[in-house]
Amino acid sequence: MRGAQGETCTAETLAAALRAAAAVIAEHRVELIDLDRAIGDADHGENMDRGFTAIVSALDTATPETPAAVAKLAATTLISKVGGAAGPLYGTAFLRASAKLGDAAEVDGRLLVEALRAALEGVQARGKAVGGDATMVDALIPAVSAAEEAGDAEIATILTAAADAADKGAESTVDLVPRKGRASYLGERAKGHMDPGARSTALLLRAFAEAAK
Amino acid sequence: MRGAQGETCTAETLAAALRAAAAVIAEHRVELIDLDRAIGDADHGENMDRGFTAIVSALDTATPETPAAVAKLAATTLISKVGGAAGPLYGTAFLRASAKLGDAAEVDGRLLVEALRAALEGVQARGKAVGGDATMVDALIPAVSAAEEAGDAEIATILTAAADAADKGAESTVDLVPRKGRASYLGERAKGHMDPGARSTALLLRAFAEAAK
Amino acid sequence: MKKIINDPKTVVAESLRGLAAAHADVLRVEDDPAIVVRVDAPVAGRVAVISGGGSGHEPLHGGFVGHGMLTAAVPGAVFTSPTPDAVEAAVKATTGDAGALLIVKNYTGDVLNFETAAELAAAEGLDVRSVVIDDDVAVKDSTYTAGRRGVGGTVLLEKITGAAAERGDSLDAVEALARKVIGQVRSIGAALTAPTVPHAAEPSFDLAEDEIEFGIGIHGEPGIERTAVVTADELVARMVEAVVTDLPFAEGDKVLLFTNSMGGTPLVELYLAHGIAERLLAERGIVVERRLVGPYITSLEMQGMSLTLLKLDDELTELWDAPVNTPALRWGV
Amino acid sequence: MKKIINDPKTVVAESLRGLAAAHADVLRVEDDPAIVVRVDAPVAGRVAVISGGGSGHEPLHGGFVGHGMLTAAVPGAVFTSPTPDAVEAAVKATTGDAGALLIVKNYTGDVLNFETAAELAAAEGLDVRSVVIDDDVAVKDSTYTAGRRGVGGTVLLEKITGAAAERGDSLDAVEALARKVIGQVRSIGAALTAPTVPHAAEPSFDLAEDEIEFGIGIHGEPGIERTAVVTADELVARMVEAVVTDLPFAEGDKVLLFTNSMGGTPLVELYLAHGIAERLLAERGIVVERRLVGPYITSLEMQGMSLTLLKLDDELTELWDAPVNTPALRWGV
Ligand SMILES: Nc1ncnc2c1ncn2[C@@H]1O[C@H](COP(=O)(O)OP(=O)(O)O)[C@@H](O)[C@H]1O
Ligand SMILES: Nc1ncnc2c1ncn2[C@@H]1O[C@H](COP(=O)(O)OP(=O)(O)O)[C@@H](O)[C@H]1O
Ligand SMILES: [Mg+2]
Ligand SMILES: [Mg+2]
Ligand SMILES: [Mg+2]
Ligand SMILES: [Mg+2]
Repeated sequence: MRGAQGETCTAETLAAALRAAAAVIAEHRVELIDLDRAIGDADHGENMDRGFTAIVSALDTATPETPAAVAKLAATTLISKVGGAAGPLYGTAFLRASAKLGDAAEVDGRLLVEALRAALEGVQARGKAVGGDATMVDALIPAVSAAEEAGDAEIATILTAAADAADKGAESTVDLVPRKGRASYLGERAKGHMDPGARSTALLLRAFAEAAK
Repeated sequence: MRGAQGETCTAETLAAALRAAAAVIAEHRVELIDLDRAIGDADHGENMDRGFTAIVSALDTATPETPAAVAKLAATTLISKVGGAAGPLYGTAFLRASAKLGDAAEVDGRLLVEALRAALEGVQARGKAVGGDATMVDALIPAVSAAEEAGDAEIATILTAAADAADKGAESTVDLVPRKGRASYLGERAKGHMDPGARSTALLLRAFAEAAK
Repeated sequence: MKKIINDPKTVVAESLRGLAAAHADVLRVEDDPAIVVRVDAPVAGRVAVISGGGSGHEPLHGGFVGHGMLTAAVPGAVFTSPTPDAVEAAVKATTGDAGALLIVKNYTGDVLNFETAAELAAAEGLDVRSVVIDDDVAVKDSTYTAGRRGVGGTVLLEKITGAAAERGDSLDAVEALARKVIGQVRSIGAALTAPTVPHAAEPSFDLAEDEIEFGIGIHGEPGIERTAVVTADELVARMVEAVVTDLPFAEGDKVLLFTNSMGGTPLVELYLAHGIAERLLAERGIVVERRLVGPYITSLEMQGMSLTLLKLDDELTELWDAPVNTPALRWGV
Repeated sequence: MKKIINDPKTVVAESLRGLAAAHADVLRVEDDPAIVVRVDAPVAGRVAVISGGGSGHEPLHGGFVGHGMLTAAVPGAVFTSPTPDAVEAAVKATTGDAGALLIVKNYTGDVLNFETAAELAAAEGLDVRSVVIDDDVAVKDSTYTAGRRGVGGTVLLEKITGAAAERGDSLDAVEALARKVIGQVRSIGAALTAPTVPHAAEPSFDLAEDEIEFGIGIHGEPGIERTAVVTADELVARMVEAVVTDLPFAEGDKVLLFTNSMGGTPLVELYLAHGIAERLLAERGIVVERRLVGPYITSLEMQGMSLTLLKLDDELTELWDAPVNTPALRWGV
């Protein structure tokens, strides 16, 4: 997400980051399906792949002019193409982030961190999950905290810190007894499995971090 | 089927032979199911076992006084308890044999051979199968011929000759392309498999032969 | 193979108990020998339409007992045709002066057992006729063989003759109608998996993950050909070709298209296949005027499907549309 | 796992084409977003009853569209709830002044997507209410969790609310009725095998030949407990116990008993299980007044069954008996 000056993110760099994320999701499609098969309904990889493939198509035909407009395009595409739990939750995340970005043509690290915080709040507002429920929220909470701690750093640094924390957060879901989403039906039996949405959150943040380098 | 004099068959010895046959069929139930599974509908062993178990029950409660009456009890039991192709065909075999036996209290070798011939004719009249169609008829035809050739011998000798020939006849069905029964639907694909009804005919004749020793 | 049963030997009897409990308004089950009979049978002045065969093909036949379809059904053991005394009991329970038509699927066992029953009933002075349905184009017909199997066409035959009997047609008329239907109905089946009969430990045949059986029957017999898995488009095209060219069905023909699940095929796949068949028939100029889609003649849990085409005319269409009230087919009432 | 499909990505769209072709007298399918709509919708002066969810549960929901039941169904991808714009399209296609009731099965995805759709529709001035059904007793309810799943009770809810809408009840009345049904319906499921979603290479869970999953949902999620294979008597007894004690249902209660196949279970087994359930309920003095037996809410080719009990009163019985004309449920018309 390196901007012209290497320190901000533009509509173009955000779009490029989303394309990179789509490639990563496609690559991990089967892994996400397998994670969801173990404790859910075996569709998370398919859902995410359908959504991000649709984002790429949308970016091929539209050229949103601000980072907020790019995020909004991602949001509406996810909401209208994904379905399931992941569609509305990730859709809301991008929608809230977009709102936070306003009409800035370039987004600096500080605004980016605020947008990440807004995304997390959106997911929690819609899904009512708190930390420890074994959902994507368990990847997002530490990611946003780490991003906030990274503070005024370069965007790549901020996102790398977030991705690292998200990885650990996703890892932490392995030992949890899920209380939200499909895995909650399994109770204790879900222990020992990573939450697929936490994993996809970590994958997305890593893709964004790599794109920003 | 050794009679009092060791050379004729009575109601009692025929009943004993049927009980022995029931034990043999029960023992080979799974084998017959497996043969039928390969080229048919996987029920021949179950059908035969149900039928012969019912014959044993019938013999437990009734005491038919002539060999013909015993054969008739077997016939009606098979017809009313087995169903499928095997029920009417074996039922007819015993019915025709019973008719041939008349009201004789003791059956000698010569009459037994005539009864076997009548049984074969009954099966062919009902099922319209000829030799080479890959059915029980391919065990029965050589068995009856061998019995006829054994002529005036002891009953055990006659039946052993018939059983030996039936074994070979059953074996011969392995290389045939079936034209009757369920296996005919498979055409060439049925080659390489023994016909389950031919096998059960050979088993029955062997059980009778052993009982007569 | 796991099953929801207590004991392989009591599966049919126990299942009939559930059928009777579920549909007491339409049918009753009599025991020993077990038969399924229309609740209001015998129906005075009406031909009794009776069918039966091995169990494991449900809803065939018991699920088709009721107003406007079968008067009685005779369930044998799983995949084993019923015995003559059971068929005779069904005839006696339902047959009056109007007589009875026995619908027999062409299998050696069914033909022999129903034949004997018909003789027994005739000896008691009842007017009983039999028709043998053999609509499966997978098997090449010949006088030297057991001939074609009776499969999907049986469902349509039972509905149409049942409707004729219900409106009061004579036995002669119902029999003639049955022969007409048999003359213009054709089917073909394909399997993705094999069924497992309750008394057997293993599936009736083994199919690899990339194989299907083409031209199967309804008893777990292997088909006429084992081929690689193909797309739904290819599979249905092959099935349509086999059925259409057999009768043959010609451009302009009006037909009933029956897309049947062998039991274990999800409805989402069955409708997908049905849609393809509709398109292919339209391309050939064959006009689908009526359709039936669902699991109506099955082979336990077998995954797969069959296609049946019946050439329609005004009479057959009217009889197909006539009211029917059975557990498995119900309309117009 | 073999399937009769062309491409996992087009399964639902192609299947809907077959559904539309097979039942053009009852429903129509609109594309992009895909929805299934009663052929005569919008019906003036009648509340629209709309449901939907992931595909793979057929006949639910598309097979219940028609006179006296659903006004529209919104099919998502296999096991994936539909998106808000598809739900909104269904609302717009069917909803007039009388308003619409959305029947939502309690899954996070369904709740979120339908919620958004309801907001969008309300913003357009339409009177849209939602009810969430959560009848699965396998999941212990709690405000801190996703809560109970919506399963078999959904079928009964759709029939009863559809009948109320058909007779002209107001949206307030239909909504209140829906809440009443939800309050007195309970279900439990068990699986012998797992389904395989078309886009996945493997079954959703692995079960050994001697294991079953107790307390499963309809999406191939594992159940609450893996146990050894038991007899049908034991399995059904456990299921009846779980359902009866939850509400609880008491001696003298009149109920509708719904014995449902998860898709791949042969009817001969399902009726056997139904017979056992009837007997066990009779032993408890619970009076089975109505029953439904068959594959009505499935999980692709999964073998297994669910039991649903709905406490009846005169109003519910009358609405259950009211005429219905859909692909999968039809009587009285
Ligand atoms: N209430 C919730 N709050 C936050 N995240 C949730 C919630 N429910 C589910 N999720 C996330 O959604 C993921 C599942 O997404 P997906 O499989 O696409 O949808 P579905 O569960 O509808 O099949 C879970 O792994 C979890 O991370
Ligand atoms: N037309 C026939 N003539 C003689 N024997 C026959 C004929 N048809 C079938 N059979 C015999 O019956 C056997 C099958 O019996 P069984 O499996 O009990 O009945 P079904 O074929 O009805 O399942 C075959 O193996 C064959 O030997
Ligand atoms: Mg999922
Ligand atoms: Mg057999
Ligand atoms: Mg058989
Ligand atoms: Mg899902």
